[in-house]
Amino acid sequence: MSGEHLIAAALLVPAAGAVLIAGAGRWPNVREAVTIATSAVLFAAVLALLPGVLDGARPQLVLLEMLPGIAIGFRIEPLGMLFALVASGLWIVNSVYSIGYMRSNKESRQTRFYACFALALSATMGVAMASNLLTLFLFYEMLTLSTWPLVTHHGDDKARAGGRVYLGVLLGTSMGLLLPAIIVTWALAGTLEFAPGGMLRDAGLSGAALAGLLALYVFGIGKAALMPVHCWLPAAMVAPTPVSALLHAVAVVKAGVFAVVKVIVYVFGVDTLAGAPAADWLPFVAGFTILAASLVALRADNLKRRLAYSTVSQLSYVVLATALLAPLSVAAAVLHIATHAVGKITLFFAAGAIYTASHKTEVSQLAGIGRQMPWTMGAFAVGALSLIGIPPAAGFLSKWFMFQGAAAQGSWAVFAVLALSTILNAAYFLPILHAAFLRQPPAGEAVHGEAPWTMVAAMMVTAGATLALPFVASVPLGLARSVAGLSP
Amino acid sequence: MSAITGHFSYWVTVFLMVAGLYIIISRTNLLKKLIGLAILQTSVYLLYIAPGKLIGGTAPIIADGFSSYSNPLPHVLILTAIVVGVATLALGLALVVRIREAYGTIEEDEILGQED
Amino acid sequence: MLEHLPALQVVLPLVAAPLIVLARHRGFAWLATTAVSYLCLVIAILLASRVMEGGAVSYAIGNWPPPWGIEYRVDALSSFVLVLVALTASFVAPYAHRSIAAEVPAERHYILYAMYCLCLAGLLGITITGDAFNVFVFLEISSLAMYVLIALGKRRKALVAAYQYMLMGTVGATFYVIGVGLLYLMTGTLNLADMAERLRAVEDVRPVLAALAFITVGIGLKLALFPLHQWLPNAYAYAPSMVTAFLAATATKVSVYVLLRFYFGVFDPSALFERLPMREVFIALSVAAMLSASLVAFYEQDVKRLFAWSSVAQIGYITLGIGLDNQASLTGSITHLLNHGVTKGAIFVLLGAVALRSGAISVSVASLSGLGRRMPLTAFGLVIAGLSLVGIPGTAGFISKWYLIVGALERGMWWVVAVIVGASIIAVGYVWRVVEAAYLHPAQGATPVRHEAPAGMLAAALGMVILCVYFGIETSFSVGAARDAALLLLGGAR
Amino acid sequence: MKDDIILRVVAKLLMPFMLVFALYVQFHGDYGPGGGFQAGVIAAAAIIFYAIIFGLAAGQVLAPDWLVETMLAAGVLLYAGVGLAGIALGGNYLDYFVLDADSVTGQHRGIFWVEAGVGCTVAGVMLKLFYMFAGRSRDAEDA
Repeated sequence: MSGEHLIAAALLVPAAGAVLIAGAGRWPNVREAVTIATSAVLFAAVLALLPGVLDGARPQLVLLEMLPGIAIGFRIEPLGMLFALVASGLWIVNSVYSIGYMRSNKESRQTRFYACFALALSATMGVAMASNLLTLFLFYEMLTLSTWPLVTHHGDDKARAGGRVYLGVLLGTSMGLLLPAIIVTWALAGTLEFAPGGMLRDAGLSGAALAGLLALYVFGIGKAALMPVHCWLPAAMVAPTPVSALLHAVAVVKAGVFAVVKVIVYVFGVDTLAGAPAADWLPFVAGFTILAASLVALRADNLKRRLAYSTVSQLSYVVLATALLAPLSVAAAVLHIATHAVGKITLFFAAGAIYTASHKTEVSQLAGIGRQMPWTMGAFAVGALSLIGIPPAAGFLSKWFMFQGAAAQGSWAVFAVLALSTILNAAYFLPILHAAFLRQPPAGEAVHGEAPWTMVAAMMVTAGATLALPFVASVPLGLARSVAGLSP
Repeated sequence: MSAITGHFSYWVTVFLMVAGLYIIISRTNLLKKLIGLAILQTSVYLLYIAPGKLIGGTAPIIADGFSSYSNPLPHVLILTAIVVGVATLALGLALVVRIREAYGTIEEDEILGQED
Repeated sequence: MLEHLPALQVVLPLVAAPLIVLARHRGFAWLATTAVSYLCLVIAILLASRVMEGGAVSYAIGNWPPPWGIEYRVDALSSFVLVLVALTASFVAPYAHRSIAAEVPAERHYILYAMYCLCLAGLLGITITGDAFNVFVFLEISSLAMYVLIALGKRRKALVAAYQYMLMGTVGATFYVIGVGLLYLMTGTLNLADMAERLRAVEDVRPVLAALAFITVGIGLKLALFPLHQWLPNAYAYAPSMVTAFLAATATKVSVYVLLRFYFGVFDPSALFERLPMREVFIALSVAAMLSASLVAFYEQDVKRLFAWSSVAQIGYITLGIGLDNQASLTGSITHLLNHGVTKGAIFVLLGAVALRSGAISVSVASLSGLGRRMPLTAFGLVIAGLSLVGIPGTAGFISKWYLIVGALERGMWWVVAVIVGASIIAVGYVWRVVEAAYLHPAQGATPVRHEAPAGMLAAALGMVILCVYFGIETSFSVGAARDAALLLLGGAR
Repeated sequence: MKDDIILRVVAKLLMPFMLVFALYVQFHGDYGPGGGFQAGVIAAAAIIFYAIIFGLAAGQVLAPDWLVETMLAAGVLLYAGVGLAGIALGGNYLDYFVLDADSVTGQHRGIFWVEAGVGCTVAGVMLKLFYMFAGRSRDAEDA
């Protein structure tokens, strides 16, 4: 199959899957088989694109013109390849996990859940492969809307409130800031096609104008969860855990930082921004978000909330590293998209498993739980270590490059933020591990054992991936380096 | 000619127009509002017809001995406008009758005060 | 036969109305209405394609050449509006059968269909004619028919709504005809194109200014320009569902067309917007409409009224484009005529289905609870059309908003951009109240039973929903024709 | 008013003259003042006059509701039909010139039929309006 067909397949397979799932709602086994088959086919399609992209091919697909001069078009470049690979790969694992989670918690409306999930993945693929800003925007909004039913899955007052914040912040920022930014770009550059070196390279904007436009973009892409537009992410934690795991640790939030990286690299161009002092403010915002979110995470007792704020802070690593505008740090940012994904999904899987087995949601309830759920907490430990940045877990890899990039740029303030946040990461993760493994469970604790096997298996796969990633780093590293313009 | 006598028909037109509008706005009785509407429409008839008339002009039928004719077009237009006006008035009256049947009153404030 | 298409466009529905009255048969009335609606669509499309290929089409009624006789003239702008009206009609007519059967007593059906045909003829006539007085006649034909249609609503409030609409509409039409009268006195012609030429030579501008004022206020009343919109919410809310759908999609749009015709085709637009404060006036009124009406919609409990208020706001978008007065913004405005027409039509058609199944006299936001279970397709259609109202990319509403923002940026008016997106965000708010009610609130009473709308209604409704998406993705017709029309208006040519 | 002998006699005497006068106005319309509008109103006035004197029911025997509605619709159809005839005979819509070989005769013919349609419709509308308002009894109104 040619690249064109594969791209079409990557977009259509999950969408078609959603339709089939909706049709198979009466037979749960068929429905879930369809989900897993869809995810497998999607991953295969994305994987088939990889060798070509690694060799420097840039397959593309142009559909009809949505506005005169702006087509709905797709083009795969390394950054999108990496993102698509991570999202589609983890979807398989997540589907297996979902089956265990949704069945043991006897969730209602499971058909809607699986269908929307598939739809969200289709939108994610669209974001990853978009060849211009309008296509990116189209699928970005589709992603927001298709995940809303998942966030409000429980349908109670809490879910409604969370859903309102989720939708309000994401649609508000994207329509209020991102859309004007795109239109301004269109007016200035006369094109919306992503171009290496940046489409605004020759627009001749002053530093202040560039800075303003960059602010519109960075805050307009609410999914990147830069403070103060981060509040949708904790609100989204009312969703069932598989949603938090795949969408709010991988697909949705990564679509956000992915878009930020895309905008900085392909819309502005690293050199344009470095030439004018336009992006100087961004590291401060990102650095502040990293530290502030870590501090909030430190105080959060709800496990998912703690993980959510950890995600907020980790996302800002990506933004911070990109904002340094050094090739090495951009590569690190790209790499972090992948490494954080596998680590964080493991953590969410573990949180969901704990909830399913013991119905515990607070950190303070976890004393001694590692004795009952050794596998789960083992996986949790792997994920936590990865996020702190302790080798051999994957997080170490991207953090290492980030430190290197900061040092190479001479940005010692950034260096300090990275160092400080690593300590904070340790401070909010290690007490959990300590409580789980070393403290005594409270007297009279019911025996509940491990979560269902599908969940444990899924966790093992992602934990394994977290540990294995540094050893097979050539693929993500190669993609990341070619985004940053370094030789692979 | 002075501004008043020379534009006599316009003054009447303006008076009718303003009077009609005033009635529509100030009255709460639905029937009186319709009367205002009719007066407003009448002002239009005058606005069109009056300038079409040439003093000394005849009907526009070509005949020996006549050289100045009145413009027939405004008459045709206003005939249409009158028909439209009658239709509007009839419809308005029909509505008022049915409103009276449904609400028992044709005072606007009383009608709006009633719950559904 | 093809050269007579402009006449047939209007005559067909005009002939259908008396035929329906003569036959006095429900089934025949519906069949004739539907057939005529489809035929009108075919004619409109044929005309549009002829205009796209060979430029404007002119037709002399009674073979009296313009400017003496009445000229029917189809150009890029009017063919666009013709397609909009005929398209809406051809979706609403087949849908009407079940909806009307449930909402209007059987012995009045033939009157309703006859009035509907008259209204259609009037709207098409306004659009196609090139004669200022003829516009008035058709305006009144369509309006009178519309008042009757609204008065056929189930609730007694429909009578009051029709009365209020009639009062305001007639004042509007009278003002319009006064304005035309003044122009006629100054130019001695009623043919719009001829009038435009002769106006250039008029020395005394005061009567022309008065004419401008009368026409602006008169048409402003008809199109529900911001402070003149009081009739609209009640009229939309209490009319029969099918009438609301048709009214919302077409009547105000056609009035906007008349305004565009006069502003850009008769008066001198450069004088209008440069020397007179019309730009400021239009932008201020539009902005007020967009913000205030959206907020009212946000707090409204009755769903039909909610979307009626949303219409007032959306008309604000359209007039905003006129006020910004550049090619992008006019393209946005004209595209929005079609896009908003299709979107609102879809919404009210779907609400008609909801009303049919709930059997209730009015549909409140609260009564929508559980709709996602009871009528999944209808509810999903509402979501999509709602998204188009908001202007989410991939739907029709996005396209017009895009052009409006581009237009505002070209004028350097950043605050207008902020208002456009701000109003869209409020729109998210009111649309989402409906969506939340449909999907997240548990149904009242017993467990909901799936009871979808009848297939015929559903097909028409979903057809319009599909159009909402189609015009958001494939824009070669909507934007292409709108851009031609905007060029035509700005080029000074007709 | 049914009981007033003078009214009854005068009404019966006047009726035929009013109707004939209506016809005169109708057919004389293309040469002098007159035409369908006026003729329709006069004809309708005759019936309304009769209905006022002898009661609504008697008037509706003379011109029943269905007839009134038919007149209303048929007049419009006639008008539109003349227009379509213009197309059928190779001219434009409402083109009278082609209605006869001689264009002046054609004009006559066109005007004649159009005025007939107008008269028919106007009479129908007038009667319809009268029936609409007169048909409502006071009791129903006050209920």
